[in-house]
Amino acid sequence: MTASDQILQQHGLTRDEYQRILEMLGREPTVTELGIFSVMWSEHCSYKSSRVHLRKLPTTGPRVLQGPGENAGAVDIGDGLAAVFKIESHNHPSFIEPYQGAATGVGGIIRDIFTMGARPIALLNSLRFGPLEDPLVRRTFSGVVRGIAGYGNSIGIPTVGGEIAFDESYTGNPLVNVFCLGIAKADEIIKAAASGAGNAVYYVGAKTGRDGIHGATMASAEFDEASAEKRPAVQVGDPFMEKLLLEACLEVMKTDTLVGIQDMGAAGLTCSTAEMGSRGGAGIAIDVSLVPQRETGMTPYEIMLSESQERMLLVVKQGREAEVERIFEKWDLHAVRIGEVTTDGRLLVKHHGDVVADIPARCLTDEAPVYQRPMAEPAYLAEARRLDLSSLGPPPPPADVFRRLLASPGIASKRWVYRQYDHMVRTNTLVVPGMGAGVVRVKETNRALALSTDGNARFVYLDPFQGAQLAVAEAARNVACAGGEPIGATNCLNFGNPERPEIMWQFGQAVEGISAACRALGIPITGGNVSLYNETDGRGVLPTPVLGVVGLVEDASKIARRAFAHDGDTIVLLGVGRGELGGSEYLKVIHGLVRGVPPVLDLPAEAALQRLLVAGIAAGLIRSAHDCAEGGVAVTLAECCFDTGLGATIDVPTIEAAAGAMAAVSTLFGESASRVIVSVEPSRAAELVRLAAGAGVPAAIVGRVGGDRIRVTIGRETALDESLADAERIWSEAIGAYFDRERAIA
Amino acid sequence: MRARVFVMLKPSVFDPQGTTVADALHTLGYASVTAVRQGKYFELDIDAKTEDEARRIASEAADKLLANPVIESYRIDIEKTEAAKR
Amino acid sequence: MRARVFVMLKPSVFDPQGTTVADALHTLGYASVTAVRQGKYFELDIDAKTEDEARRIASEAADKLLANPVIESYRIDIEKTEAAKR
Amino acid sequence: MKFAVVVFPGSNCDHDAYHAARHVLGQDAAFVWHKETSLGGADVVVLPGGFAHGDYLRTGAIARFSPIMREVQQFADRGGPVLGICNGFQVLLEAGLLPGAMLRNRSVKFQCEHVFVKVEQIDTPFTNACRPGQILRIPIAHGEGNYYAEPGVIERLEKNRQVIFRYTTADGAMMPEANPNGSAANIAGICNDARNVVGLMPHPERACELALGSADGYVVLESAVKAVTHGMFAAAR
Ligand SMILES: Nc1ncnc2c1ncn2[C@@H]1O[C@H](COP(=O)(O)OP(=O)(O)O)[C@@H](O)[C@H]1O
Ligand SMILES: [Mg+2]
Repeated sequence: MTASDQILQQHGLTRDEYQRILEMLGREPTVTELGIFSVMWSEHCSYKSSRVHLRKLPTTGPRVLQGPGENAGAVDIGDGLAAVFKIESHNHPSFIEPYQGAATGVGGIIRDIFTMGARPIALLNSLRFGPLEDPLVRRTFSGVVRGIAGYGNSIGIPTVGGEIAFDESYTGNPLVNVFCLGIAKADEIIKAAASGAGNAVYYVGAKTGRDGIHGATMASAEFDEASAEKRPAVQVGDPFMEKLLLEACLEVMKTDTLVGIQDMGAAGLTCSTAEMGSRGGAGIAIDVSLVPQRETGMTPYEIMLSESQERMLLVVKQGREAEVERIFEKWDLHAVRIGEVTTDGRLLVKHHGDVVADIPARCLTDEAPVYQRPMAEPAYLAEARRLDLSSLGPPPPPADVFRRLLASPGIASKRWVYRQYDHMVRTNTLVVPGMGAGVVRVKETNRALALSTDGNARFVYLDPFQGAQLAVAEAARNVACAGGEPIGATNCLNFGNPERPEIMWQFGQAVEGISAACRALGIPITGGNVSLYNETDGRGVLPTPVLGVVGLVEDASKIARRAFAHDGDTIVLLGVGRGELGGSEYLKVIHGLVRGVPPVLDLPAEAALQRLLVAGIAAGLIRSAHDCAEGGVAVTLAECCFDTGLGATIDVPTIEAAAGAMAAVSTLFGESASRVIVSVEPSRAAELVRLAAGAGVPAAIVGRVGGDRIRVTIGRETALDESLADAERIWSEAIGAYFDRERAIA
Repeated sequence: MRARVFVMLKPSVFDPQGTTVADALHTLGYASVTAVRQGKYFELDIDAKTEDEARRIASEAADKLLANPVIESYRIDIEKTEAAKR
Repeated sequence: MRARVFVMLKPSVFDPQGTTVADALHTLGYASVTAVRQGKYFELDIDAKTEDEARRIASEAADKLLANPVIESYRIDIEKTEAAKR
Repeated sequence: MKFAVVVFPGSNCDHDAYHAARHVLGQDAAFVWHKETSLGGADVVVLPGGFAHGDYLRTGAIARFSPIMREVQQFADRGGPVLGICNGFQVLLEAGLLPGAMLRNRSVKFQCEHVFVKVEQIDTPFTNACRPGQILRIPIAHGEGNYYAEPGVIERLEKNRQVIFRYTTADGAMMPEANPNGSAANIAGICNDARNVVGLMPHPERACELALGSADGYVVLESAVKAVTHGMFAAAR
């Protein structure tokens, strides 16, 4: 077929890309082939804009068992076990159909994990929405939360943490990033590669329907009015089917019958066949008429491109087919043989015996286009980075600021959300959501894993390099606050349209920032996901890299939580405040501004801080730990008091740089990095301070736990003196209050 | 007046619930039930003067709240007298 | 043949979902919707010769599976022609 | 003694019940697949939590037709101790081994959180190790735990002392605020006439180790061990 401009546009292919297809094939592609190229060369599958940048990420380390390139990364956690984890976005589908979009996002990442032979044991999610004042946003928000809950709860994997932030830029383009972690035997990790000519290729799971056709190309195009037409590209999740698939696949994997296995995610059968073939250096020949179909009259094009959920592709060793089929039958699943592995390196697709596509698999994967997109510093930057605090007028009284920050949805308790998630199923959850990084024990060992996802997009907006570094530092610090040594990370990069040089610049800078921070902190990146074209009507979201960090706790009985543990404990502040307000929650909530430069980050100091936390918690010295993030030291102190009934009093030094009218608010609410509030038994406070001094970490005894008020003095002068009960009420009720009068519909 | 609103997944959209119910019916021996689709059913009591007004309100409710047009379609029946029955 | 089965909570049983929908509709400004009840709706495609046979199968299915008699009641409509429409 | 943990397609607390029985209580435990027709000589049967058959249609509605349920019924008829936890409770209701039904939570949301329940009766195989009136802090995790039965049935349950667990405040007050889901009479768990079949919505198996935030649920499974080893329900096998 000779493709018209219109056809190419519908397939998201440029004329140049089409030209390359012609050269690769040496002929015109068939319709099915055009469809296959279109999804495999989409941004979503090919990473054509991001690949050159992602190569810079540090991906190796002594613990890395599997870096980027497979369905998920894996790190060694001792005892012969591996932690297998990854984060993935499902942004666009979640806007169109919040419940199903989020639910299938959860389903997709879970498949990535068990595809590796790992049993999934924990989920986290990072969410971004517009302001909750907007009824449409509320509907999206509650739908997404219900969707995550609906899928995760049903399949029985606990959601143990996450984070949520709000900004106008996400109103028409929410972000739904889901992280999943599983445990596998280190030497039994299964790869998604096809090999061994003559081995059978099996299809198992849900039947194929017309759903999600062009889902992958949709995820690679901006939203506009016309995208309403693409709407049927929404898939419905079936967590029950996935639970059966999960159990059946893990059972099959215990036998040594498999050569390789891959889930059918974006671009469905096309992607799984092309990638498995290409990874194994083999070819795959299938007949799509053998694929179980839910609808009648489906064309090969539709079958190859369908994104129906809950489907897997397996390559089975010759002679072991019956064994595999029997296990699936037990779970009421019917594994169907649809083809076999070949030696010619080609993806050969037949339909009732007729060849409908015949493409060298590498053309679809390794040889897909790669772009070095132009980059240019955005015009907004110079202006946005200028922050003249004196121009803001006199700040409101600290008590008012404090209350407004506690009620700000970004800071307020997320209990309304995580109460809907089963966070305890599997009886591994040692630290539940709301108490810091999620911590799950690894049964049959003494170890536990601390997990956190973080990313402050305002910082990235104001300085993508620095902001991305801060995201790495925060996620790792959260894990360290629980007692986990950061040993691996995954990332989800949510950005706007890469064809705009300024977006590409943000992207490039952010990747550099992640690389620099990960190198300095010794945390390898083992995988991740890129979501581009996050914009609506030409307006991009805040550049939002989300980092997911895995921390190893050697002794599961030695962990720390956010909340103070004992009345009378001594409060120690680790790190130093510089009164930095650039990009802060304070500026956003009180002045409606996203401005200034993000906080300074001293990476060696950050690394020392994290080592101190891990050592101090392992030694049983640190009894609670909570890092200072949004809302600064005042909000962090309050969060340490919540859920305990214990108030606290601390005294912090005046920050010289922040003199003048803003002195108090910058000291209380400034968001300087690398600070943690910890509590210790009074008799051991000196020991901690000594340990900190030895580690080169600034540490000051600032106060004590007790009473029923939250009190902060600055240089002995009272700056804040609030009732704990009132503060806690404001903080706990803020998000629910948006929904009290309109409970969601099931 | 009572509006009865049926919300169904569009025919092309996968219905895991209906499929599971069909499987269960087959296991119970009802092989003659060849397909099942499951939807939602709402009865709205509406304080409206005319049938048209009731229908207008019901379809606004369906558009805004009861159905998601991306994956679902709906149908509305108005029963003038039904309301009294209960 | 197609059987349409409506399953509703019995009038004496409190319906949390319907109440929630009613609340939400009031928030959206639909004060004239005085009450909402939410139920389930099934479309069963049945391979049956007669309407009676279809009805018998559908009501067996409802008795055994589709409705829980402790809390729910059901109603069945048979549409002879509907099946062809799809 | 031996626990049988029944596994329906979609059960997801099966491993938790198994872990608690085997690794925390140190008893023998085995999974029994729902298509099996024997309970394998178990002394106690646990129907675990989860989403059997996806909870599509109604919770527990499809699971009750599983082949193993005939065995469970017979085991119960012989007086064997049967515990339904959460989804397992819902299955017992649908199967008619216990009276009543579950409605959606009053909040219309799934709720996962610790609640307090009061042990109302200790003459069952799952509460005999409790103190009368003992308050347990145990998690719930369900979207449909709003227990309903007709007023006459509730009356009979009360009269026969079949309400075994009730949602209360931390100090045992039966207040509406302590009721997480709208259950009639704050009911969190009940037993059958013969008192050997118990169903409850909270998850005792998730609260058997202090590291998980509470060990208050231990006593429920411990009761089963006591009941069996003291021959209280020996007739079952
Ligand atoms: N989407 C979510 N899913 C689950 N848990 C969440 C979610 N959002 C926030 N939480 C929990 O709420 C707590 C506070 O979140 P956040 O303010 O980001 O924490 P931190 O200050 O430790 O980074 C954390 O324990 C987190 O796990
Ligand atoms: Mg955070």
